Amino acid sequence: MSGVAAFLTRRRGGRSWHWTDTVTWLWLVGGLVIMFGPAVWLVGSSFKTPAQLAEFPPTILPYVGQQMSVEGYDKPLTLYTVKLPDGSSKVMAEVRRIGIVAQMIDPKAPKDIIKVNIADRQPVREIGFATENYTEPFVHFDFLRYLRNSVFVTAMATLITLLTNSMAAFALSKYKFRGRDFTMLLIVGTLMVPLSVILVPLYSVVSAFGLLDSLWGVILPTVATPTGVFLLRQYMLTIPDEMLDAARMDNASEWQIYWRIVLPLAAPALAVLAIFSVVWRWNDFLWPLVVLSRKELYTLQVGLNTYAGELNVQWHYILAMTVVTMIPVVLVFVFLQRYITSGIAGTGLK
Amino acid sequence: MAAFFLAPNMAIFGIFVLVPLVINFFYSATSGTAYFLQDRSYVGLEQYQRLLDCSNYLDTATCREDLFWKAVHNTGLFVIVQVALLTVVSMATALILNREIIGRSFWRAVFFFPVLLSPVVTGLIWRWILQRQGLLNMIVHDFGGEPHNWLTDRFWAFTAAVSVSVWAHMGFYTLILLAGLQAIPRDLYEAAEMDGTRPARVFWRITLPLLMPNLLVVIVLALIRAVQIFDEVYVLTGGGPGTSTLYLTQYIYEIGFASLLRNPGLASAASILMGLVLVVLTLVQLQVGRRGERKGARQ
Amino acid sequence: GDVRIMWYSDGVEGDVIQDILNRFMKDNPDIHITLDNVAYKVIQEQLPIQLEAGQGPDIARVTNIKELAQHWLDLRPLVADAKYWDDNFGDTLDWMRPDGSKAITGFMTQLTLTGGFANKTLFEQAGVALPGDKATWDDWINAAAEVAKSQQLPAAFAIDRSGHRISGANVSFGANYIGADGKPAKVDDGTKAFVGKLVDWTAKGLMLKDTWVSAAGSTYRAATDDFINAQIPFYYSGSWQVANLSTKIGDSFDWVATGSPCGTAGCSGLKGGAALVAIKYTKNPKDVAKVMDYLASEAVVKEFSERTLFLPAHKGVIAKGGLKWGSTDKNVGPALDKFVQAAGETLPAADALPPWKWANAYFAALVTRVSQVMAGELTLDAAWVKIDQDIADKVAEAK
Amino acid sequence: MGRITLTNIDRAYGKVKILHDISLDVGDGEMLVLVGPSGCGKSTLLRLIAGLDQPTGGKIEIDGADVTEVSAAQRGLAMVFQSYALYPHMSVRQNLAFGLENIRMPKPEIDRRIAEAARMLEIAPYLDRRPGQLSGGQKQRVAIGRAVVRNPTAFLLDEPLSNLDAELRISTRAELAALHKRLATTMIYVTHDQVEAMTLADRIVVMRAGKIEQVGRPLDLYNAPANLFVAGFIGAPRMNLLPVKVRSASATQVDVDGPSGLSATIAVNGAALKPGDDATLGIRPHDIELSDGGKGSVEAHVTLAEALGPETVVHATIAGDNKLVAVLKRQGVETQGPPLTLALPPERMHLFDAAGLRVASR
Amino acid sequence: MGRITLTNIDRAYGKVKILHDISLDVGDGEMLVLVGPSGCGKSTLLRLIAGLDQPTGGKIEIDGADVTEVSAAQRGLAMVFQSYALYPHMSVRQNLAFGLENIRMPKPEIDRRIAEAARMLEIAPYLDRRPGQLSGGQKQRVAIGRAVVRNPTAFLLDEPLSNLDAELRISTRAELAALHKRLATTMIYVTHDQVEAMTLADRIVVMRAGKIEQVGRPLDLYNAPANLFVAGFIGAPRMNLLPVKVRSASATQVDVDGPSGLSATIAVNGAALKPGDDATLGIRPHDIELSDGGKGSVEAHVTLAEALGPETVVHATIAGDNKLVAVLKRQGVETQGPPLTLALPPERMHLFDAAGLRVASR
Ligand SMILES: Nc1ncnc2c1ncn2[C@@H]1O[C@H](COP(=O)(O)OP(=O)(O)OP(=O)(O)O)[C@@H](O)[C@H]1O
Ligand SMILES: Nc1ncnc2c1ncn2[C@@H]1O[C@H](COP(=O)(O)OP(=O)(O)OP(=O)(O)O)[C@@H](O)[C@H]1O
Ligand SMILES: [Mg+2]
Ligand SMILES: [Mg+2]
Repeated sequence: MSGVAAFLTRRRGGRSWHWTDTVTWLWLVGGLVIMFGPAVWLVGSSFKTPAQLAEFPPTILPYVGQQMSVEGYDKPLTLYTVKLPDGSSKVMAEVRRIGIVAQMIDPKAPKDIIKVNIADRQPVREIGFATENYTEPFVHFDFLRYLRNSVFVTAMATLITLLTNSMAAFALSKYKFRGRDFTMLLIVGTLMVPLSVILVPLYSVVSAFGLLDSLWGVILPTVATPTGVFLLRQYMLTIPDEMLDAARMDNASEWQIYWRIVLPLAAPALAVLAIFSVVWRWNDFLWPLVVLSRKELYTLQVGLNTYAGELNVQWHYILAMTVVTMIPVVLVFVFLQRYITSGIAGTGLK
Repeated sequence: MAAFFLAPNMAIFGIFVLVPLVINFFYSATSGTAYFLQDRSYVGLEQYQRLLDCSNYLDTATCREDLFWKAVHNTGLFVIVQVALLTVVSMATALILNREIIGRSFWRAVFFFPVLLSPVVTGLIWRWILQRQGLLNMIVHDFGGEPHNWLTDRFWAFTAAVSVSVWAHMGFYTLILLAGLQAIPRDLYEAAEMDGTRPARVFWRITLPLLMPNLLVVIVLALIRAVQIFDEVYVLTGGGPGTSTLYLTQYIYEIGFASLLRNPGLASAASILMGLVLVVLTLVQLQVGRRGERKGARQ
Repeated sequence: GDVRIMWYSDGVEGDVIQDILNRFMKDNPDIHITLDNVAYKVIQEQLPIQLEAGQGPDIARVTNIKELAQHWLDLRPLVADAKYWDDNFGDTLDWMRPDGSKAITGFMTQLTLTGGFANKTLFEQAGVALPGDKATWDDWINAAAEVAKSQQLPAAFAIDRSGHRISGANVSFGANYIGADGKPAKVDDGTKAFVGKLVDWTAKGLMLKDTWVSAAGSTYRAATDDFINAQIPFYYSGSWQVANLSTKIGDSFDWVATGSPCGTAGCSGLKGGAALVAIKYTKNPKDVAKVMDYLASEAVVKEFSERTLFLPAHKGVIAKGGLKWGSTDKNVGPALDKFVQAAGETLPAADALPPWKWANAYFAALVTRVSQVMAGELTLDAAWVKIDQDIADKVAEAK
Repeated sequence: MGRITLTNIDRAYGKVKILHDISLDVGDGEMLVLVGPSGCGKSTLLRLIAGLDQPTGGKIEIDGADVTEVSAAQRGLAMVFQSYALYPHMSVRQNLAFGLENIRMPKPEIDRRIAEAARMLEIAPYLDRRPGQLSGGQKQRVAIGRAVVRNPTAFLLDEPLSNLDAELRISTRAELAALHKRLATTMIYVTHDQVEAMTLADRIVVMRAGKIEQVGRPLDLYNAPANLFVAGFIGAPRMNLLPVKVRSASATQVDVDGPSGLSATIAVNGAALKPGDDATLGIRPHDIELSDGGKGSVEAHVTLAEALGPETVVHATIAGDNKLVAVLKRQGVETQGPPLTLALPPERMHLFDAAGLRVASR
Repeated sequence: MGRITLTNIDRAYGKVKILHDISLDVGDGEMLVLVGPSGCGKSTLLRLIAGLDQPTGGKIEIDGADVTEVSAAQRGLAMVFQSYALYPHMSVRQNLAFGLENIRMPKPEIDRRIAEAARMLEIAPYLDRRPGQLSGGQKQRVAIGRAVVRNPTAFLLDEPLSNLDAELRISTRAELAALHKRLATTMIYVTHDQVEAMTLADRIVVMRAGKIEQVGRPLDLYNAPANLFVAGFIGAPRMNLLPVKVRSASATQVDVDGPSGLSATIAVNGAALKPGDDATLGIRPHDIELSDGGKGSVEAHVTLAEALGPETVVHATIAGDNKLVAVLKRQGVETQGPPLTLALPPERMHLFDAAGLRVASR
């Protein structure tokens, strides 16, 4: 046990407690509350009925009014804690409510109806999960098809992004050629074009290529992301050139240098980009919405948004499906983040 | 050789980014509600004139497109505060996650988690937390505080917009910085430790300069994305109270797409003006960064 | 052949229509219908681009039916009985065809009418009587304020943040948006009268500030949740809320639809709704017409309305009455009936708005500027100038 | 001021034990040199002393204070890394100044110290370059300079001269010796270079596979290596080791028979050898001389003659298989020439028992 | 098969010229050793030959073909980098295999070669480790192994042994020599180590500040250095250089007067010296002997005696200021002892004129 304590309290290198450790743990715990708290709440909310979602003040967990079958009544009755005139309180079932007066009965003595002002009663509630938020969409919503489309788009786009971006980043970080700075500038420069701005021209381009209503129309415009090139290039700058020289001496072609030396060494940055790409493509909404108008081709996010109407949004479904659609990306993240480890490029040197 | 490696990316990039961008320029020189260039009428620089028509750029009320300038002002302030806060918070988190803490992957996931949420859901969660009868007020109330209407108060709505966008995106930048931190050779820290360097000084003199290339990525991306901030704030505050959190992209979106009588020409012109400002900002940063990069050159 | 329908849902109507279509397909095996359930955003932002490109589905459920009217297919020569259409949908056909045309392009799947809701239980608890049939806006607000005060509520009432919602009331105060030339008129005294009251109520804290103040531009915001949570005794929204209120309020309290309070000129709400229209670029006009005929048939319209709790736009269905609303909630039936009744009380100036091209421009300018006034960013007088300017710009742009 | 005491130090990476039970007492002002084969744990030991790494067991004291748990920064030591570990983003001058600025030394004093170190290490012309623009040797000198300017309690040097050219190496070595003399600062020095070890060390520690084999003054190690490993390791070229059999043994002398009719009588100081025991005879190449024959001389066939200038390293075989290396103080030995007759003076011989331990000589 | 010719090679970094007009002809199968002070441009020259860097002027030929513009991969050379430059993400085995896989060598052959190199370099136990888990010396051996397995046209080695311990260094050196003999592959070898240079080289190139000072066989350089720089650079400890004045000069001999009453008569082969000229007299430490006095002997005060075991390096002063280093083949010289009388044999003396050039000896 003391071993655990020592482990918990150790700082870099295993020496005694340092003020930075205090800061670290405060930060982490604070982070847990702030970053993760809303998530917990999101998951909790995804199990709420529409009525509970609209309820003030909100609760962390989904609650439903407790009901009870009482002899003599067909339907189960809702239970309330009633404050009786004598000051005591008691659990009673509501038979009906007329205006501000409720007719209540004691479940143990279902005969006598007692009239109670509704201000004097509180519903008895228990945690209840509205699992239909999850099950309903699976029935009405072509979940598996959307999932397949999403997976296809995400996987393809990520692979192509990683490949083309890393190739470009390699060229921009390890070769000296005329126009390099200009190319870099061009790429970084276009980083700032928000999609919404070029939406219409892009639509014309995609349509000119006959890519409307095609998953490739979703994939291709997103893969040349300047962010990726920029990110990878900056990382590749830190790979020692000697390593490349050594490979050249080893008869490696430039492709092999890229593929076998630079790519593995850039693994941390690639992992970061892969995570981003997966998250982005998975969550992409606006662009697929523009390109895809047939439901066979919908991705999950687009499908999900059919719950957003003009006057009404069916948040209970959207939340539940958000939770479901998040699971794969969380898994991808957990898998890929392991590659964000110490840069090892230096360890091959003196 | 360089051309070979650049080709695939540049081809896709050219077709799907550059070409639309160029088309966009043509848009800004036309007017009408039609979406396709051939259906639109050429007006030259009229859209720009309209946007820039202002007798005092500091007083938005004097501008013809007062909402545009309102959005410009708001965005300017937002970008400064948000980028600064985002950078600092991501940096702090990255530094902490870079330490040898137990459950490193768990903590990474915690801080990265919000990035996984779609902006709409992010905005929504926080609106539910911050609204008059939201979770926050409930907590404040439970602790005996005075509940506050966070989203209808100018200051708090702005604070909320900044904080929520930081909340939503910091995981992204933390990850970039983390990868950069891990690439700094360990022996340099050891050398610094032997040199008796205090932690703060290690940060300023060793970590920060060596992290410069990555920090540059972070600042450039953060800045660009801050200027483009939209979905989460749109859902959270809708630009309110009044127009105090109305940002450029929302303005462009509304005139270009959302309203029933759209004006794509004006939207294009506004976005090009915004792009120009960004190009200038980025150039400045890259210039500064290049100096830093040279500094960070490996031994 | 194949027929694609682009459809958005606010509630259960997607499931209902699918049901109906399945039945249709069983009877007509040669027609295959695909229902693309999409987000409203797609209809709003995506469909127009597709249409301009000469693409799109065969049939779509849309709301901006006038602006896009040039893309709709004229079904007159294709439907089995054009007279049936004229007779039953005659009032609204003009909403969805280019000005001056006689085309039949579709029908309203849902008619909406703006109107108020009151939390009857709150009124009872406060011991305040619900204002009667011809009560004015001031009556309602005063009564609601009394309730709010006695029940310690944050506000007396709320109106959805939308230019459309307040326009019925404006008309009730004598406003007329439409100029003699059919182009937008300058903001008139009717509008100024009601909007002035609204601003005043907001400043006094009678109107819930959140809804209008906490957004910019023409962003839509509803105050439904506040009504559902009994935070406001009076809520001005519209008929489409009935189903929503029913599910979310449940047994918590009793509520009633109140129709629209009266102004100086009348007690008008504003009509609106979503239409199902056929699209010009279809390759299968015959099949499209067949589907439309089926969906517009009296029985189907009736069933659809009953199951979705939407107001029908079909004269025959309304005239016959006896709609068996598909709800066990005792509040629903009376509320819907109230809306059906109120639909007859709209003023001509209000009825002129749905088929009017510039209505949306007017609504957007109103909501943008009025909320700025409420947030203290603009004076009312400055707002009038800006509104006129905004609308004029829109008209100029659309050349 | 700089007494470093290690007690039963262990270090393991996972299951692999790198250091076994190292105990060592480094006196104040002593120059202690660590030698040993590559990978034997020298750098690891130095890092433990520096505080950059934690022992899995044992105790480290500096001047009697237990510092096992104290951070590197607080131990007040300076280290020259085998990998240089220069700050790549700082100029040479900033690299040198960094540690001094950390302790808020006044600027003029910093400049003075840098100037002095730069002069001593001949890096003055590069003071404003970045490490990336320096050659390997230049980098190494900067790394030394960074330690020197600090005036630490003790220096830890991990092969500080390994990349210097001969001339600079000798002069830097001399400067280091002078520095050591002047400052009287404790130094722990890892090297592969025999000459460095022999000339600089007050004491040499010979390590093998994470264990200490012998500790002693340089000439003691050279003249009386405790075991075969040390005998082979100290001295270049390495000691010739020949398998012999004990013919007779008394308390004062041992007679052995070796290959190629070699027989020798070695004076010892009480040995536990019995006739017939296996033993190893050692003789250093430098102790072998050309002779005209006689007892204790052997016939050697030269296989390789390496002319170093003042002397020639002769690789030869005797009696078929046994290799013998001799360093002869002359030039002009030919590989293709006639066999040489070499004398192996018995008074220069070392005898090791079957376990490899030295048989104490008189 | 492996003849490398450099013609008028220049290399400049920006305005700084690093290499000046280097011309060099490396014969097929030759072992050429580059020596020179740190930063003189050895690594740079090697990189030019490798094709990793482009000369700013001049021509590089391999076997008569101009390869100045040919890429490194196509020159068929192998290089051992001063910084190792191992692939950190590959195991040692993969590091070795990489170059072979690139030329699509069959798997069994690759395995065979790796096994052989591993045996020779004693890295077999580490074949499955990553470079990050190796000690400095182990890394270096892997770097050598990577070149060895390739069987290249020529080897370029940049201080390949600088991190090895003495024992391994000697054995690796011997293996390299054997390898060179067996393969008869051209090798260009940069080193700081005198012994390596002397023993391995067919010819040695002495560089200074980007220029070639002398090229020649090792003993020629040792015995007849062309100028003061080479004289000082080759041989360790470095040659003693004493300022002298020419008393008289003839075609066959020169008389000089030096400090401390030193005078000597040196046999020369036609010198252009005139009486009264300044000159420099050189004598190697190893050539100085203890004497009993007489002509050409000097009185020396010992300032430092470094005992190396077989010999002692004596640092002394003569006539006040002039330093003299001698290597005496004995132990037990004391710093505090009486002055030594040292003999400087005239036949071992080197004479350099005022410009620093050697006066040819007979
Ligand atoms: N991180 C590690 N994980 C596992 N083994 C390691 C690690 N670091 C070093 N070693 C091993 O520990 C042993 C000692 O390494 P160390 O660096 O101390 O050797 P050294 O004596 O300094 O060698 P050299 O003279 O070659 O520098 C080596 O066998 C090495 O392979
Ligand atoms: N990128 C560069 N920019 C400027 N000068 C450089 C650069 N690289 C090397 N130099 C300089 O060129 C000279 C030659 O360097 P080089 O590495 O060839 O030396 P070297 O002879 O190999 O030295 P060492 O023996 O110390 O390794 C040095 O003075 C070095 O400072
Ligand atoms: Mg080491
Ligand atoms: Mg070098």
